[in-house]
Amino acid sequence: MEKFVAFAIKYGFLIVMAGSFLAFGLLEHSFWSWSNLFSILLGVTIVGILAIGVTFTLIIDGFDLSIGSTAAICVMASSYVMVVLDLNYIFAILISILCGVLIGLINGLLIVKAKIPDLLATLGMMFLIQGLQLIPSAGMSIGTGMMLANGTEAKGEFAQQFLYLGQGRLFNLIPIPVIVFAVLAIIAYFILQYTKWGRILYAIGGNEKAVKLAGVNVERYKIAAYVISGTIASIGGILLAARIGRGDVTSGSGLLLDAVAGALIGFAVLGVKKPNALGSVVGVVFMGMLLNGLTMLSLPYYTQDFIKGIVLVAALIFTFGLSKSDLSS
Amino acid sequence: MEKFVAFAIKYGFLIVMAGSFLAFGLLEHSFWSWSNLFSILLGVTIVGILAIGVTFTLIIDGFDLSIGSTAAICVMASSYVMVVLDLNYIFAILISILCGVLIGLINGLLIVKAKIPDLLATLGMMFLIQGLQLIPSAGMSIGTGMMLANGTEAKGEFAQQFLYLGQGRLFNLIPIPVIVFAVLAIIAYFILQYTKWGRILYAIGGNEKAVKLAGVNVERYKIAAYVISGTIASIGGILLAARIGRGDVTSGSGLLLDAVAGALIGFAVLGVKKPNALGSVVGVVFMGMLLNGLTMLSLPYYTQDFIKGIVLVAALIFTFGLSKSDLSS
Amino acid sequence: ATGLKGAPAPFDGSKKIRVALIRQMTEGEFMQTYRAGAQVQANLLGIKLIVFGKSMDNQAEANFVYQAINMKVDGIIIDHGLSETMKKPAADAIKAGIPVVAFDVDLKNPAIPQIAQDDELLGMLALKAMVKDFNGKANVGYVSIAGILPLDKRDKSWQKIKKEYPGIKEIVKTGTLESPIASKNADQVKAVLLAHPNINAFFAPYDELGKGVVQALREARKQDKIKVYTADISTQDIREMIKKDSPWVATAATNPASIGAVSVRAIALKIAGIKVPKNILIPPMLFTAKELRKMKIKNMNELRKKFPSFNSVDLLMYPWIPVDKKGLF
Amino acid sequence: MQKKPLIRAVGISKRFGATQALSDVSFEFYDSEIFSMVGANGAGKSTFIKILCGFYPDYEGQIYINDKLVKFESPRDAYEAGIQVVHQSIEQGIVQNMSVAENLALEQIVSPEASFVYDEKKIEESAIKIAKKMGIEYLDMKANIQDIKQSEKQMITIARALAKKPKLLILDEPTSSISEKEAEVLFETLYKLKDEGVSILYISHYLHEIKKISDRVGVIRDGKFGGLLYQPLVVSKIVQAMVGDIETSISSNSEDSKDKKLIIELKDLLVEGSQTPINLKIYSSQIIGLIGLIGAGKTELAETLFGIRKPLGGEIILNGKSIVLQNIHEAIKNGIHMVPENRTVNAIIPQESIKDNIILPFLDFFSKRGVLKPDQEIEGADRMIENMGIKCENYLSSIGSLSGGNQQKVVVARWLLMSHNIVILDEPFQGVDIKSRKDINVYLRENTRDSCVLMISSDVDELMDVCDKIVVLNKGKILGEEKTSLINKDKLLSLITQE
Ligand SMILES: Nc1ncnc2c1ncn2[C@@H]1O[C@H](COP(=O)(O)OP(=O)(O)OP(=O)(O)O)[C@@H](O)[C@H]1O
Ligand SMILES: Nc1ncnc2c1ncn2[C@@H]1O[C@H](COP(=O)(O)OP(=O)(O)OP(=O)(O)O)[C@@H](O)[C@H]1O
Ligand SMILES: [Mg+2]
Ligand SMILES: [Mg+2]
Repeated sequence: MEKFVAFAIKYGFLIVMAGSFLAFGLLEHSFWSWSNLFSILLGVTIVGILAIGVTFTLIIDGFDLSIGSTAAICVMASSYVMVVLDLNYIFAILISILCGVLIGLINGLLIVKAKIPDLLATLGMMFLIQGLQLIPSAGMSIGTGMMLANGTEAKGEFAQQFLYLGQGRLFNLIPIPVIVFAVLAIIAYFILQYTKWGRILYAIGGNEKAVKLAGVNVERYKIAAYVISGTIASIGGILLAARIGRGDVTSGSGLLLDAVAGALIGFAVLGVKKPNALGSVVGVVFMGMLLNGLTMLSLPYYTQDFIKGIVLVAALIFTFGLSKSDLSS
Repeated sequence: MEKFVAFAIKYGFLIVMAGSFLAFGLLEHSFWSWSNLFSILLGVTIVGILAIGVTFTLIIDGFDLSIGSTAAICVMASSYVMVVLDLNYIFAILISILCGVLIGLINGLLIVKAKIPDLLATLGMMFLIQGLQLIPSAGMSIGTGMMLANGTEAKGEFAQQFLYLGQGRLFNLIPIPVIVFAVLAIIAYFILQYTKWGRILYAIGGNEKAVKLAGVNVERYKIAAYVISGTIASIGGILLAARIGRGDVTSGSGLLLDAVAGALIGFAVLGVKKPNALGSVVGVVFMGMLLNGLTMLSLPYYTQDFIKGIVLVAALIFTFGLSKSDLSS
Repeated sequence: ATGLKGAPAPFDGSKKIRVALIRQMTEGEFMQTYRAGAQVQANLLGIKLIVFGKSMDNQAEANFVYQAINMKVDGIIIDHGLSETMKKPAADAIKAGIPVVAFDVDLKNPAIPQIAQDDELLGMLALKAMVKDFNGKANVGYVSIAGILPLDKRDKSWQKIKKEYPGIKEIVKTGTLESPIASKNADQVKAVLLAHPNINAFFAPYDELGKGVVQALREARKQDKIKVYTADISTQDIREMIKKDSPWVATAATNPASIGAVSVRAIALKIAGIKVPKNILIPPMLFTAKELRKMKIKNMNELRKKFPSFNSVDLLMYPWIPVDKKGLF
Repeated sequence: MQKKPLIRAVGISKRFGATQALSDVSFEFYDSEIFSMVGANGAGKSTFIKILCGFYPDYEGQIYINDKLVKFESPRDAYEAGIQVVHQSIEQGIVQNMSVAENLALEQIVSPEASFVYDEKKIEESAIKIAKKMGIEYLDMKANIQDIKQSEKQMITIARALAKKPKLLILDEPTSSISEKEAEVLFETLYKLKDEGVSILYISHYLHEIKKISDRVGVIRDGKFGGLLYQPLVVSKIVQAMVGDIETSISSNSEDSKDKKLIIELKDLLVEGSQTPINLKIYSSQIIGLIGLIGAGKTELAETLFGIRKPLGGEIILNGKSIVLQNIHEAIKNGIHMVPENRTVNAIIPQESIKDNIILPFLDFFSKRGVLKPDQEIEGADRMIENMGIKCENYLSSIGSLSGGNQQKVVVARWLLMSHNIVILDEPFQGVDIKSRKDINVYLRENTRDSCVLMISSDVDELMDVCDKIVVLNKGKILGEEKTSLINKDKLLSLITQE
């Protein structure tokens, strides 16, 4: 019995996931096609990448509310560089990443040096960036042919190589963004699981002071976590820009909640009950799969959120409700 | 010097607020008119009410992500009751509040009994409710004359008394929702500041275990905090429905972040550095005032978020950055 | 201010005129172009245009009307919104002696001229093109969202067409307003495509949704097998339509810039005390990809030049009202 | 005198996953007595009292109060039944973000009878009344609880338990972070309560305390009942019952330090907050004890040596070289290790495994280009679990699930894992049982060859057990030092307490 409970806690979520995977496929065979599976992955790449970023901040017991808007400002920045400034796409990528690093750094400094609580600091940054991204283009979406302030038309174009990042496929099957996502996920997993840096990040989340007294420069690690989060978000933003092929001002708004949801669901994966890269990835893939499967079964869109919620809550009860142990010394 | 810093921490935020109040009024005299001041208050009532609710959960070191969608489902529920079921508006109010209580109760049970972390549990509920609210009307907004599933038209109407809750004014000046907001704020402030319940809630946030060991039924208080949050959100939802006069499916979307922002800004008010009802109210009023003032000065909407962010971050640095005390030992 | 030649008061320079443009939505190309058009016309008339808007926040929109009343502006343009929510504030504005015109929202007030794009016709034009292309027999994927007023109006045409042409079948309905709209819809449409391989046409009566469909078709490599019919047009849309292999074959549209200009002209006339017709309907036009390609139209500017009737909507023209000569509308 | 027991706990058992923390333990408690409970670390003492006070409602066995079967579902029930507890971890007892007064009067604030409207004045009045019971009414009632000392927090938790006269008062290692002087106040209070008819259940690893105050002693051994001892009590008998036979003496290293290397020298070191410079020399293989009352400045000295605080003047000379430590990292690089006081706050990372907790400061050593070397980690962790006698399932158990004493052993193990020049142990034996203390001491003795130890404590006996020399610190000033073998305890105590 006890073993069964332990098993349920550990694999409960994955079983629910496998169950839905089976059910969808049985009801609609094309669900299982390779192209659909990659389409699910493609659908969650951006959110998934952001979820990886937010995982780093969750691990140190922090939070980054600005990831969505960081991605959005990178969409705008890379479009601006290519379309308005008519520069090479390499610059677009570099400047976007620079934005991400910078935002992460500011977040980190606000939290570590100015001692502003994480939620507050990143919320402030979120608003700030959300506003900032609109300013260069006066609130307009950026695309070739757009009217500039001086009355001329923007002549720059999204470079083919850049678009390839978002729309290309390897072997005519695997979307490039999915590859980027996978690579990032593996790197994050490896760092968090097998390196001292990961170990220290987790330890900081557990008891910051103890880590400080073990001789670790905790502040630097905390700042690093936010820089990583910002940088990863900027990569998400670049891919998003490459996928939609224009600087769409509305692009960032839905990302935050979905990414956070994914990372939080990740707590339940394998019953680890703490933020982890693998879990975050599984979490977003799970949500993407549900959405895809339910759409295929022609469930009206308005029932999908509901089902997403039900499944999420069920998985959570599975993982957390069954384990009654409560650390107490 | 030290006194000055202490002063700055305590009143820094309020000074920034007073400064902007002065600046706006000097630049645009009508900003100071009574009717405009009430218009600012009216603009923040719904968000402010939700912020009060979320304050209760923040105090016990929890979080309620479902407030926005709770308000939204109450908009739909009250519209459904009046328009589709053609029942009295009293039922609309009762059923909405029931929804809020129920959602809060489920949240509380998930967190306390199933031991699901607060963010996760309320996130799951958020999705669930967001989906649920769409189902009765098949995703449509609810308004008189809408087509029902059985092919007939909905004949019910929003009752005048109900609309009065959202659109009426006392003495032809003070909007009813503002009065509701003020009453709720005062009650919340009183409970949190001057009653033993408030003390216990704060104590739970400080050290749940100690409070439990002191013989308090902590679980009940935690559940109560979520029920309060849900109930207050439902009141917000009722007012929202009364204001927009229609069961609009998109109505809940922006509420969550703004309410959370208000409550978080509240940490900085009077330098208390913890969630508090007064702070939350001041926080949302501050944001509303900025929005109002900046629009009056015809700052383009796309610069407003930016300024909101800048001011927020500045206020935070003021409050948190100046107080250097960090027990280093 | 220097007045306009031959203009009636107060446009003769006797007073600085301020007009509030109050909006339900601020994002998206349609909205941005509308605003640009309004701005240009306002500049030409010497009007200071104050733009109020917070994306998709209905109660904020109502508040803005009161704020505008407090500011004692000379006129108010209400751009979209829920009629239930906006009719009272609008009536209050009229009561306060401020003229109001409305675009795409029925304010149910005889004193308020209603400007509208003919949404039903808009939908009908696109659908008629589909009927023609498919000889009255098509398996259609319908991408739309209920509860959004213009989309609901376009939906009426869809229902009519389905009745009129039994060969036109709705295979599936999908669609979401979650942002980023285009990619979110692309993900859904891809799932739909796999589940319903028999679909050969899509009707997406809003170009942001259309972009999602096109993206999905490209990612699923079905752009040569399926045709897409939409409403609205923009530079970005044109660039997609004229691609050699684009599945996007036709769109029905009005010129948002012209509507913006007409709205400003209407309020200017009201301010000057000149009678304005109660209903001003902006007729849409149909654009097919073939046409665009043949006429070598690559952006909105060229479209306006080559379709003068689209370019300038000759409504509410008076000799004293200057219009943009560069051909913006 | 066949009195009837006030409370009977019969056949109590409790499991945590794979750990059988208690099995079939029975005890009886009478009124007007001090019953002490002893047992090695992890024996199950804390678990037993947590059952008794309703914290773990799911246990096997029965509890009777006045022969009536009771089942506590929550601490509230136990509290209502007259059972009051001071728990082992102070952090469990105090509420952050609240004032001293609110912490003192916590029960008043939360009790159902409390007036609905919170009356700050009244609360403060009763807080002062409560504080008087433990002689801490001098505390600033409005001060935030975070700003007072650890020992004062402990006194607050004790005072609070006495607020409403309980039937049964349970104290789980209350003296582990207070000084002897404060302990005296506590004992006087306990005697008074006993005279008033209260039954007291007292848990401690300080056997001399047990001997001094107990009427009866109950022993728990490996989660099982281990016997009862009656007055007159003999320490060696108690030890025997707890852990069996142990060696009592630890061979001291050779007395003279002529052929020893000077490892660390403090030369006119001026520690923050003190006016008197400190001079101290520690040689290789030496174990030096540093003793002083609470607040004597011991921790500040230790923190200065560990790079946490900057010295205001003077020098630290390590192996003949003067060093300036910018931070803890540099201290560790220089082979200076420190076990900080107050493990809950300063040392343990509760959710992480024993292994990860032990390895933490030396991740560089256990990794190559950042990638960890799991085999070596496990080897290191297992070695220390063995050496320190840490009672656990294996190196993967989370440190939070260990008993208090075993947590402390992990923390000590962390800093003995790698070779060092000096290890500073600040109150290393908080909550460590006598056997484990001996084990650690033996380990220290055997492994201190080319290095040295500075052991800080406010308990003379702890230091006498192992140290070669004891240094007395009083208000930041070194008042004297003496070889352990030559120590006159009375003189030492007078130095320590000298005003
Ligand atoms: N929450 C828990 N989860 C898992 N195991 C636990 C938990 N609490 C205690 N244990 C285990 O139960 C056993 C008894 O622990 P307990 O804390 O009662 O010991 P103790 O006698 O108080 O020891 P100490 O003197 O060190 O405080 C130990 O093996 C401990 O690891
Ligand atoms: N957190 C603190 N806040 C205020 N004063 C403190 C704090 N910690 C220590 N002090 C003060 O610094 C002085 C030295 O304290 P320190 O902790 O070094 O003493 P100690 O001898 O180590 O005592 P203990 O046995 O309590 O650890 C004391 O007088 C104490 O009042
Ligand atoms: Mg214990
Ligand atoms: Mg100390």
